[in-house]
Amino acid sequence: MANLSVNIAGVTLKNPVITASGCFGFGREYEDFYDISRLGGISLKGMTAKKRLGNPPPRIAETPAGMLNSVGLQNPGVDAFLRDDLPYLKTKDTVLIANIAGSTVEDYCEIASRLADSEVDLLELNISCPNVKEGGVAFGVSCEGAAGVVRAVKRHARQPLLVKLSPNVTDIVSIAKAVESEGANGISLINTLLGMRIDIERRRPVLYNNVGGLSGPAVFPVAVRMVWQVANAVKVPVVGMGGIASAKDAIEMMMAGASAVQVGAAMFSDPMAPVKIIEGMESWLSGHGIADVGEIVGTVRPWS
Amino acid sequence: MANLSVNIAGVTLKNPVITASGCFGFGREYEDFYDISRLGGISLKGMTAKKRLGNPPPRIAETPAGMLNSVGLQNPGVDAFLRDDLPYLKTKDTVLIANIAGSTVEDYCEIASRLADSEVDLLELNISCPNVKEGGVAFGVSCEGAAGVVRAVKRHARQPLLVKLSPNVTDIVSIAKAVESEGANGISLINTLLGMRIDIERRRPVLYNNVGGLSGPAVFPVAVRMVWQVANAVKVPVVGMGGIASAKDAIEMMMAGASAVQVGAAMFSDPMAPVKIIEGMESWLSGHGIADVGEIVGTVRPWS
Amino acid sequence: MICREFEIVSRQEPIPGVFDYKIHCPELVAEASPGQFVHIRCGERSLRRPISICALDRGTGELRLVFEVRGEGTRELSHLAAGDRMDILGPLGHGFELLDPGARAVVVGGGIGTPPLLEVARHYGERCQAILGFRSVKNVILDQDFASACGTVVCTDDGSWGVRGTVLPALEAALQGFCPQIVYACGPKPMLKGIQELCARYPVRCQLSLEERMGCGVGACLVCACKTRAEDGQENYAHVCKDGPVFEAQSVVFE
Amino acid sequence: MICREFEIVSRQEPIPGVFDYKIHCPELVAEASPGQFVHIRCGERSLRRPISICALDRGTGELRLVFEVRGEGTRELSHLAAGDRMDILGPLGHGFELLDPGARAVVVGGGIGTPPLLEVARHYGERCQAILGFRSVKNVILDQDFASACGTVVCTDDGSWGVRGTVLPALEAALQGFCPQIVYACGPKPMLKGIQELCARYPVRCQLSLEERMGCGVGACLVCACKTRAEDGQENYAHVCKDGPVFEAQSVVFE
Ligand SMILES: Cc1cc2nc3c(=O)[nH]c(=O)nc-3n(C[C@H](O)[C@H](O)[C@H](O)COP(=O)(O)OP(=O)(O)OC[C@H]3O[C@@H](n4cnc5c(N)ncnc54)[C@H](O)[C@@H]3O)c2cc1C
Ligand SMILES: Cc1cc2nc3c(=O)[nH]c(=O)nc-3n(C[C@H](O)[C@H](O)[C@H](O)COP(=O)(O)OP(=O)(O)OC[C@H]3O[C@@H](n4cnc5c(N)ncnc54)[C@H](O)[C@@H]3O)c2cc1C
Ligand SMILES: Cc1cc2nc3c(=O)[nH]c(=O)nc-3n(C[C@H](O)[C@H](O)[C@H](O)COP(=O)(O)O)c2cc1C
Ligand SMILES: Cc1cc2nc3c(=O)[nH]c(=O)nc-3n(C[C@H](O)[C@H](O)[C@H](O)COP(=O)(O)O)c2cc1C
Ligand code: FES
Ligand code: FES
Repeated sequence: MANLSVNIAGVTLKNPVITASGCFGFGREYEDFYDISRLGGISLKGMTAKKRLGNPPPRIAETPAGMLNSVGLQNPGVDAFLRDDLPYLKTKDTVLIANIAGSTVEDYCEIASRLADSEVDLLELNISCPNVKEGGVAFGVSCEGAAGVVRAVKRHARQPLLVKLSPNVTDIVSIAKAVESEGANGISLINTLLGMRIDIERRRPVLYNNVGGLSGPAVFPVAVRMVWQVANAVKVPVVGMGGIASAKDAIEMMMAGASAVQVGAAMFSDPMAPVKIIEGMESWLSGHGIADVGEIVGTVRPWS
Repeated sequence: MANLSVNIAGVTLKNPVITASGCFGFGREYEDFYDISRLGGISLKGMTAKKRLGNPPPRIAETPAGMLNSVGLQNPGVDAFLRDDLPYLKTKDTVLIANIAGSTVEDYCEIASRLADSEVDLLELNISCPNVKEGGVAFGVSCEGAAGVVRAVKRHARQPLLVKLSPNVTDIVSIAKAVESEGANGISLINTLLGMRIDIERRRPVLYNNVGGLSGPAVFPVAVRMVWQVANAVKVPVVGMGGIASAKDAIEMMMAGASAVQVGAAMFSDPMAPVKIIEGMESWLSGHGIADVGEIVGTVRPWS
Repeated sequence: MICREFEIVSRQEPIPGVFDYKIHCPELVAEASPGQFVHIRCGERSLRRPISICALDRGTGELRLVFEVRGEGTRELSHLAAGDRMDILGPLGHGFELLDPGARAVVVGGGIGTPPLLEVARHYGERCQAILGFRSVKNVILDQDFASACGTVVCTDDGSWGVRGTVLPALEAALQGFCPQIVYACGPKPMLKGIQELCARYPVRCQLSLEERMGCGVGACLVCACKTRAEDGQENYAHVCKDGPVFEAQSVVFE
Repeated sequence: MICREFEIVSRQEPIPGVFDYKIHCPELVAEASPGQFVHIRCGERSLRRPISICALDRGTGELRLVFEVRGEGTRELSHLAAGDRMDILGPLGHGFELLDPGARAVVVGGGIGTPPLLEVARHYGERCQAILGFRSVKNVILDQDFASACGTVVCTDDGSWGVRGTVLPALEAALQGFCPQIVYACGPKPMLKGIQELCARYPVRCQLSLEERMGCGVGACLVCACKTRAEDGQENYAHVCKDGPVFEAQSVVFE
């Protein structure tokens, strides 16, 4: 049996497979399918300081090998999470990552403070949500914006801080470096690419929000490229995601430089996807005589 | 029979379907399949002032609903084109679009000058090729870079100038506006998204160039979104491309705001794709009682 | 909740473009109740397709699904033949609340919204009245099934079959004459809105089965939002896959 | 050049993971010549898969293809059964140049590189010698077909069948003893490089069939680049799909 455990910013995960934020709620929905303690970690639904209703429906559209969503951070707010969901989640043996979002720097700081005394293991700063009008991705598309929010949040956060980057940028590397230099303990990427679909019979965007975030296998090559670029430019660990649907995809992402991976849209077609990926990685590693999953991280050798 | 003809920057195309640059060579290869005079236009393989060898192979990788390429602008140079290919192409009744690329602003100007007296109908300034080390996309990712090369080329160009934008940017709209204000007569988008695939058995990038340009249906939602954003922000016509594989895709792109479309990767799985798209558009329009394809351009009504 | 491939026992096309499948899935049938739905994988497509449970045969372990081809996914599903396997996730959501069978009920189905009501009609039997609305005679489905379960009125917009007009006049007549304790409805939004308004004027409970585009189908992704209003007037987005697809009519906000 | 679906006449799996198909496509067979290839659509995958023409039966109009499952696309293709249809684009590229059948030829095939050489062997018949190399006895394919066409030597790396070792010693012996006018080879790059070097030392012409990842298959996208050197020493990227897959050995630059 290969060792699958990995360490991200000082936190040990029993395996590198994390369910992606927004695709796994607060964990309850999938417990009928498998024991969620088998997961390396759970990145929880994006939370804001106050409850948010999210965007009007339709909020989802199918695309070739992918999907668009425009949920817009619907969530009960951090206090309801602490009261209603965290106690349940703490009965599970898996790493909990609180994905936090806000409209202002103060919002982000407030949530980080509220979570400081809680039992979540890691924070994931979502500066890349394309589906909200204020804040969100606005912080994630410039080095100054990203650095500013990280600097402020670091003062309030007790847990190690992952920063989740938007792929809708010209230069992902400089943003990654900017947040690293402000003390980010890890970088997760990619959030969704901004896309649009139109219902040609109605001549209306499929999504009520007109545009939404593209995820699923379609974006996988973009995600691998960005993880590779960022992992080669920063020293902190990188959590890779975007289109991972199989153990081989997860291994590819780790060879590109990710120390752990997140799985999102793949769960919609197969609820068992995370478990199959964990098992598939185990057997691939064993089959290749690799004792520790850490040995493959960042091992792709560029041609030139 | 619906009228399919469209006008792009003063040039009339018999229908809005153009084969995309780099995917149709200089036209000879597909004449065994159909009469290429049926095409609205041909965007020719990217040309440089001097012959270019391109990148070492492998130059292509398959991805979910898409592909990566890293050809790197292999081409015989503008003089060989004028001598060996243009005379043949002029025997065809279709609009010829010269896609031009360079490493320096001077390169671009030189090609534009060489083509000024030729019988090509339109120029398409490729400031978005992700597969060359110098120039190419470097001009396409900043407003200043893009504006600078357009300004210079406009002084040498006799034909109307389309500018082909890179999707690998934070703000496509401001780049579109920048090139419009320097006199671009139209905007074509999107070029390919930068991506990567890794052969996990060899632990090597599949492409010798490590990274390459993503195209095909996977990128369609990103392309529709960018076309919609740009078409709403500029007055010049937009030529839309990226993942178009069916008549419905072409119609969706036109409703998003494109006055014409280009078809690339779809031809690799079906050489007849452009003809099927032309025929499919005709019958969709007729079936919907629409007399002129121009009536659908930009007609998507946003929800909010 | 189960997610796996099950064998298709039979496939029919009662009217062009509408397909009627029976699938052998005893475990799923054992868990399921009327008004719930299943989420079906369509080949390599990224999203499953939600389809209501039309009938449950606890004896044979067969699930019946009736769906219309609307787009590419349902077209692909409709190519499956008897003997093929269908990848099904379910049963999902909250179904209809069935009162004591002694109560009187009206079910109102519009078009392809009729299937989920069949088991409800069977539950109440003679104490149920079914009102089924279709565009035209060539769109009529399941009328025989309903007729053999309960009193059934068919309405068509063009009068080519049964009563001419929408289901609303027939429902109003039933509310006045048949005096049901409860109305169950499924169909297009404008119809459901009409039923909601109509029932609000009578002392009758009303449950609506709603549709919304879905991702996960289990309540984890929050895409299938539907606006609801609590008793205190507060608006919220509930989720069709988990809180629904069946909602109390007065809690639904049609936008 | 043709692009359409043709019916599969038969499917065999001579050794595990290698598939041998016959497809009825008279128009394509009429146009095709040995060493050319076809480009096959694999379901919804974005890229076709290039496969060499193994045999052409002008009488029955049947095309024979022999391929190994390497990845997902060839796996999908291998699921096609007799009676199914295969979407084929072809014939493509430049095949082998066949000399007057009076000439003597040697064909050298390595592993899954042997299929395109079968028609060449048949062209020369007894005046041909085939040298086929495989890893081990369990990888041997087409040896019977070659043996019934021409003199055939099989080599295996582990000596489990035929001569132990690579094809190179057998080729050298043939160059010295059999004195062919021309050598044709297809197989893995290291083997082709060895043959190129060996033949350069003898007064013999040599044609190599190369592989490269492909997009369009017709010369339009320029992805299938292969470095070549002209007589004046100038290097260039030629394209396997259009300028090849068969190249004169001395023009190929192995990198
Ligand atoms: C709870 C529930 C029960 C349903 N029961 C039935 C039933 O019993 N019989 C039946 O014929 N139809 C039913 N529908 C509607 C059915 O799900 C859609 O017609 C179907 O998803 C359309 O898929 P498509 O591939 O044909 O369309 P496409 O347009 O190709 O689908 C694209 C995407 O939009 C979604 N979508 C499109 N239309 C709808 C819709 N009306 N509702 C929800 N999602 C949609 C698809 O699921 C898919 O994700 C039900 C819907 C829901 C939510
Ligand atoms: C001209 C030519 C003739 C060929 N003839 C034969 C034959 O007769 N029998 C046979 O078994 N194989 C042949 N091959 C090799 C065959 O094309 C590959 O094994 C096949 O494409 C692999 O596809 P896959 O889906 O199994 O692999 P994947 O790894 O899933 O393929 C991914 C992509 O890489 C390409 N690719 C992967 N390996 C190769 C390769 N070696 N050559 C070219 N493209 C590759 C695929 O075509 C596809 O585009 C030939 C190749 C060429 C270029
Ligand atoms: C329905 C949906 C909701 C999402 N919500 C969030 C969110 O709240 N916070 C966040 O950081 N990312 C969110 N994401 C992005 C995912 O976490 C992930 O970055 C992205 O989907 C790419 O991974 P995938 O291709 O595996 O889905 C959401 C994605 C989807 C599909
Ligand atoms: C093999 C290949 C070569 C290309 N070469 C060029 C080029 O020379 N110049 C250019 O502007 N775009 C080039 N492109 C980009 C296409 O013209 C087009 O913008 C892109 O592929 C998106 O369209 P598609 O999804 O229909 O392929 C190339 C694309 C491919 C796949
Ligand atoms: S579909 Fe995911 S919450 Fe309803
Ligand atoms: S595959 Fe397109 S040029 Fe060879």
